[in-house]
Amino acid sequence: MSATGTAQSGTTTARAARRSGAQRKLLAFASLILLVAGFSIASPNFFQLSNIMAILQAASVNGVLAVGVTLIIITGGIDLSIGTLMTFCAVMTGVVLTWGGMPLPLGIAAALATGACCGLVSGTLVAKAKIPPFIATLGMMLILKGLSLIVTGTKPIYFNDTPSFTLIAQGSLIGAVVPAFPVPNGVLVLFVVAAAVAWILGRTVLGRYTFALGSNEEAARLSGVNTDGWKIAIYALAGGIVGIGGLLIASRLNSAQPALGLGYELEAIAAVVIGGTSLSGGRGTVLGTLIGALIMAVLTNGLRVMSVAPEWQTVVTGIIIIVAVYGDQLRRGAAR
Amino acid sequence: MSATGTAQSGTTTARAARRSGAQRKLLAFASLILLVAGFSIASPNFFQLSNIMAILQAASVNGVLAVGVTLIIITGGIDLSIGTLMTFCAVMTGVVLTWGGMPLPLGIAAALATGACCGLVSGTLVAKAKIPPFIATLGMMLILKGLSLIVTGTKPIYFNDTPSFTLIAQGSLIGAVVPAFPVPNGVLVLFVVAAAVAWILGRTVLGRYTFALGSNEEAARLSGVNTDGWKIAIYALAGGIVGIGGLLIASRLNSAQPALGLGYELEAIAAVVIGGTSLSGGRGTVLGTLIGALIMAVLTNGLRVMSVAPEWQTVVTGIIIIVAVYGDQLRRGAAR
Amino acid sequence: MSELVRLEGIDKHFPGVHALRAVGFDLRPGEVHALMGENGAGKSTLMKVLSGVYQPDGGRILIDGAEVSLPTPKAARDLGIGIIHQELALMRDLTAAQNIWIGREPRLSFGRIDEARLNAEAEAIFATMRLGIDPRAPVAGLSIALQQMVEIAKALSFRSRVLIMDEPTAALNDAEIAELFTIVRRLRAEGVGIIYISHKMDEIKRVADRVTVMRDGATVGTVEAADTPISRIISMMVGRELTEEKAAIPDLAAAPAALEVSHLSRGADLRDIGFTLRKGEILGFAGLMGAGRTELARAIFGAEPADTGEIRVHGRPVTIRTPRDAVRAGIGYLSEDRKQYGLALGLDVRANIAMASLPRYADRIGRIDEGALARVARDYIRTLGIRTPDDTREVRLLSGGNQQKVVIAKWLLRDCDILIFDEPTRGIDVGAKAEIYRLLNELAGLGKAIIVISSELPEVLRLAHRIAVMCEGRLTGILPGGASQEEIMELATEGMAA
Amino acid sequence: AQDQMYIPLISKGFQHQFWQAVKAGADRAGAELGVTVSFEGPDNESQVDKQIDMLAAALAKHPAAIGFAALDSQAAIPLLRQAQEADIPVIAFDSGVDSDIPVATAATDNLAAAALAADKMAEMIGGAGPVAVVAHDQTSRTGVDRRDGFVNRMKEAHPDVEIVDIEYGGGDHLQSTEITKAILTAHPDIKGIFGTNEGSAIGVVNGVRESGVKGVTVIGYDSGKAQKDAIRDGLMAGAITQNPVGIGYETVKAAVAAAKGEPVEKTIDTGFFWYDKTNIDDPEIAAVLYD
Ligand SMILES: Nc1ncnc2c1ncn2[C@@H]1O[C@H](COP(=O)(O)OP(=O)(O)OP(=O)(O)O)[C@@H](O)[C@H]1O
Ligand SMILES: Nc1ncnc2c1ncn2[C@@H]1O[C@H](COP(=O)(O)OP(=O)(O)OP(=O)(O)O)[C@@H](O)[C@H]1O
Ligand SMILES: [Mg+2]
Ligand SMILES: [Mg+2]
Repeated sequence: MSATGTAQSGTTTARAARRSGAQRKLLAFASLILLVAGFSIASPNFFQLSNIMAILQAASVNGVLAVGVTLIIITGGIDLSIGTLMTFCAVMTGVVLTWGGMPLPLGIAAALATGACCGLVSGTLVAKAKIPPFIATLGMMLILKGLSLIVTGTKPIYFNDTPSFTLIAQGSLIGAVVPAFPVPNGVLVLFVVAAAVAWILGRTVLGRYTFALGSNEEAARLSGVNTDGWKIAIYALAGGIVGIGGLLIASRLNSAQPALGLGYELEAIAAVVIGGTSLSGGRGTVLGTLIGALIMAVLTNGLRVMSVAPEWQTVVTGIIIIVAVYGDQLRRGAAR
Repeated sequence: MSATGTAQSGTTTARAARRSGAQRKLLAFASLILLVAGFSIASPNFFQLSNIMAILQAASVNGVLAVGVTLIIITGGIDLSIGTLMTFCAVMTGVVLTWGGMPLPLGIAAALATGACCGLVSGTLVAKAKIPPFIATLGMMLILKGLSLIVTGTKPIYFNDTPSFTLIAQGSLIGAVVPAFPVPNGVLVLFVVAAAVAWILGRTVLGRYTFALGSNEEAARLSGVNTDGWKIAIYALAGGIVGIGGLLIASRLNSAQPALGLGYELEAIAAVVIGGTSLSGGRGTVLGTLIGALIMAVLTNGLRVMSVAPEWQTVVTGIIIIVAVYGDQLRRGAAR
Repeated sequence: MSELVRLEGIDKHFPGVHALRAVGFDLRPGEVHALMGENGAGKSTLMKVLSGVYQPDGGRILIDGAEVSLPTPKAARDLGIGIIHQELALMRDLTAAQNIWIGREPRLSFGRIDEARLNAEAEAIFATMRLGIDPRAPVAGLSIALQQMVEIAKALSFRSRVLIMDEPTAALNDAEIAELFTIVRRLRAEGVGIIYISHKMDEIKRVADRVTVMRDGATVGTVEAADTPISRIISMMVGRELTEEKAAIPDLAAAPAALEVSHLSRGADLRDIGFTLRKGEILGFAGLMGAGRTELARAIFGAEPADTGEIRVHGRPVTIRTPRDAVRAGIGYLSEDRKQYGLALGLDVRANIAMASLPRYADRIGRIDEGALARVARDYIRTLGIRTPDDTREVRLLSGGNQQKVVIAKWLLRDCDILIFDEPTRGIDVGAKAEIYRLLNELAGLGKAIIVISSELPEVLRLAHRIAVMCEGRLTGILPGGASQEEIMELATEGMAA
Repeated sequence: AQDQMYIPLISKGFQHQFWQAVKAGADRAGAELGVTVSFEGPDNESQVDKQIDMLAAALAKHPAAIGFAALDSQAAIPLLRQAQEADIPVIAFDSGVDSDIPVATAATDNLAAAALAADKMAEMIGGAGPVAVVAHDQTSRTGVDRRDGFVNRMKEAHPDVEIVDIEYGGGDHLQSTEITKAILTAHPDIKGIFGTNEGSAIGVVNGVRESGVKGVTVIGYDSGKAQKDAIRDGLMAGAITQNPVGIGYETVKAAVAAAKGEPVEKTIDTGFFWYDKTNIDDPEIAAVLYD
């Protein structure tokens, strides 16, 4: 009898848990919809295909960075170097394509490899040298910032010799098929990356260990998990994803701008946290991060389209970030 | 019998812990000395009274901010708004002194009150609305950044009508007494603030609860501590200290520069962590933070005095931050 | 007789769990009222309601006959209700004295704390408990047992009229338990009402006046401790009769060695330890607290590798520098502190059970076969009787005993040849304890080699085929399973500076 | 309000005095010509992509014309092309765009302006000695042009003047102050320092004053109250000023003309001026100074 009782309550709980989880995501999504609706009413120019595409395009780089750093944040870490790493990856692509005159795939590989290697270094500093992630990646942020300037001699590298390079972010595969829906490739890349990372997190050993590290690293280690190794792998994977971000921004700007990148890390982390991932690790979703990045992009674009004075844009952005997370918090409290 | 055994091991541990703590601080101090020695050998211009004063002066603003944020970090929180809050406090001083034509003490009070009020808001968002500190203060950072621009109409406010204002940071009380030792007042302020906060942390109830919150907030709450109230108080206190930082920078620049401040938060947090305070809360010292701020100031100044190329300065700074914390980590590992 | 506390019809729901169903309870001054029940029966939840941590969904709380509401822990404390929580609620970075007086620091002017008085008063409390803890020692550096003692000291410092003790002895050894009972009896004599929760059945007879038994969130009944046999209380708890007897000790002289440890040393913690564990054997480890049994286990398992020494598994020498090496060599380790070292509390039951065996349920590209995992997880939930709605519930929401079973399931799934169980029944109810004993015997019967570290001598005596005794980091002797308590204690204190 | 012609200006920044002066000029032209003007720019001059996003948002508003101060002209080409296709005339301001899309450019020749600063510096330090540059940015167009204009001119025309240090303070007053003090420590014999924008120049003045060194010739760039005060007090020998108000004004004027289909001049040189103690109050100079 107690068994059936348990079973029954079991299903209810599971269902309730699933419902509250789904609800939460739905409600985060609702914040997004609310913002879009608000701006659409406030300005006739907002809800237009071209502007929506501009928003998605604007979200793509930050979104990719945010998805990458989501992995690290779930392990309980943080990565402040993603902004300057993105730039460094773009620079290395420039070196390979423009200076080296190599074919496009090698340039793409250069960005990914650079990202993964730098991630590997950060990961090793964190996992092996036991340097707190904040400091390890703050150091990497400065090192990579300097390296980008050193490698380029402080001048942008342009991709004029590789005309197809701009297609990575700016072309539209979808638009070629469905002309009414000219989704830029950058957006496509964002969604593909997000889907892949969501799959990794949800279905693979790496994903499971990502959560385990964030939840209780010592317990994972004492279960025979090679925690250091997996952590390094996660940082490297995140670095590779940042490399994709580097490709996107370089493609959008048709150049590798060596001084770019500082400040992008905070924006990406903000997207992650708005998306409901906890900075203390152990929990988080890619879908949430995606919504977080979209909320930020919609906000920025909408305020601009409404011609709000720039200083007020900043204030309103600050308020909405707080309110969005507060809403999420309320829901959680209620769910608890 | 078991009791005596326990007692022994108890005392030994405590003594060992105390010893290793002192050692650690000594060794962090050693890093500093090492840096100073290195630069002194590398450049004859480095170890001169005027340059040492310049370094101390350079450390003063960042040091004060770092001391303030140390409090928050010990509670397990973080404050990203300190840079722009510093600016906002400077602006409010300008409003009171220059626009309002009020006497100096009121201007000083304005900075402190502004800082404390904003800290109060951040603290309330964190404690009552349960918004993660990272997000609450990220929002505040943006809001305050915007407000400074709005209040000033993006123009600096100068303190030409209050000539004594520059004395806050630039005068030298000590120099007036001991001319051979012209320590700028800004440095004096830093040391006074540090001493006061060290006293608060070590001797008062507020300090005790700062550690308690960072160590186990739930336990403190279950023990009947008004955790929310104290947390708000701590953020307000930290805000007030940031207000002092605002006074210092305004005094040094003889103006409130509304666009300044972004990026100062990371530098201050870096100083705190280099000083051995853990970002996960519960432990930390003001002395460590002071040493951390000095390490950063020595590093920046030394590399410049050595005329290292600016992009390499960045790289070297990154490396040294990592190495300094790695050294600290090794020592801790050894102590453990 | 006047009543100190009366609870009527207390109801409490958690999402998906009806934790308390119209529970009634009463406490008189000057009595020790034991609250018994299986893991997850709702004991801690009821006590949290009484101490203002949880708000009940229904029911009344009466103190001295007057109905009260307890919106905060402080409100409860102001009414004279003190509690020692089951889960340690200490601030690890503060010192023992600071923990005791947190929230009530003796103050001087300007918000200064009178640190000298604070330490002196803490020392005085420790003295009455006959403990030599340095009040200035950071709690993080104390063993779990000493931390528990600090919790008890803290509760005593309130001079409460009602003192709730939620499994205070789970981490204590016999000497300390005796010490605690002296304190309990003294408080009882002073008229304090004590609610006492424990899974150690013998303690009922030693201190309790009355016993209330809970099952599935409801009260089964209240009986006088003096005239109720333990077996009756057990059957009230588990709803059936438990018959348990020691399994016969098999003759393993001819069995091949599974684990051979020789000349294992690490600093002053472990000194030249050597023993052999045979296939199918249960080797018990006894010793006083701090004897180094946990250190030994952690050294063998690679959690903190030894400095010198040799370990052979199935006759082959192995190098174990990390837990991964140990797991690969077929060694599993269930730690004594499940929260810190055993569980990822934020993850669900299934993920925790799978933690040590994940690669086995993944294909070449690392994709996890969730279906298969769910099946085995449910298997273990059933066979170990883990009380959880399903395998996707976060482990932190389970009761302590059920959490322990999840850790056991993790190592069972991993299917190690050598299992080291450090305090496997800490915080586990009698029914589950019996199941775990049965399980260990079964595993031994299947040819697994098992080490059981336990601070409860009866447990060691009941389970072990041989008993290794440690003292101050040395292995002072190995006794046959039928050894007497006196023999063990003699080895456990051998050579100690008395 | 929708009936009024709408012209957004995407600049390189908005928080700095210089950009506020450009904005003031643009607003004045807007008021005179009866058009709505908006003014926006990223936080710093490295945020090329933020500026692109701003341009995209501006295009979404279907403006009559756009004013654009490109941080990197090549990076903006696709959007500029989009503007061209939508028949939105683009006016480049502050610095040029390497493309024939902009119908007009209203800009300062930063290279020439910085060269003038070099000439003045050489003259004041007697044609020889070590000097340093505290620049505001290592990569942005304005930072690079002002640095290179100064450095190259020194090399070509004043070979005895040695540039011993170039540092970058991000236009941050405090950082530039610390940098200056470090430069003075490293090179106690320094004769002069050039600060390449308002923040840098003020930082240099502060640094020199705080270290109590005498006889260092400070030359600044741009205007602002503190800079004017420093020149009056003799702490700064003089500075280059552009005509930001004129840049803003001319940009909007050209934009309106282009939107109406009227012909516009391809390049509008808004000029730059040297000012020091002697001419700071001349009406011609006072008109281009701002604070
Ligand atoms: N915060 C909570 N949220 C959800 N469920 C909870 C919570 N706390 C307890 N429960 C559930 O309530 C039930 C009663 O738990 P409780 O901790 O009171 O058991 P217990 O009798 O103290 O067990 P043990 O002897 O193992 O400590 C369990 O099923 C547990 O999973
Ligand atoms: N009070 C204490 N303070 C600090 N360290 C302690 C204390 N008590 C024990 N230790 C450390 O733990 C070591 C042995 O403890 P360990 O936990 O291994 O013993 P055990 O026999 O497993 O006892 P337990 O019953 O507590 O598990 C000691 O050598 C010592 O280093
Ligand atoms: Mg319990
Ligand atoms: Mg032990």
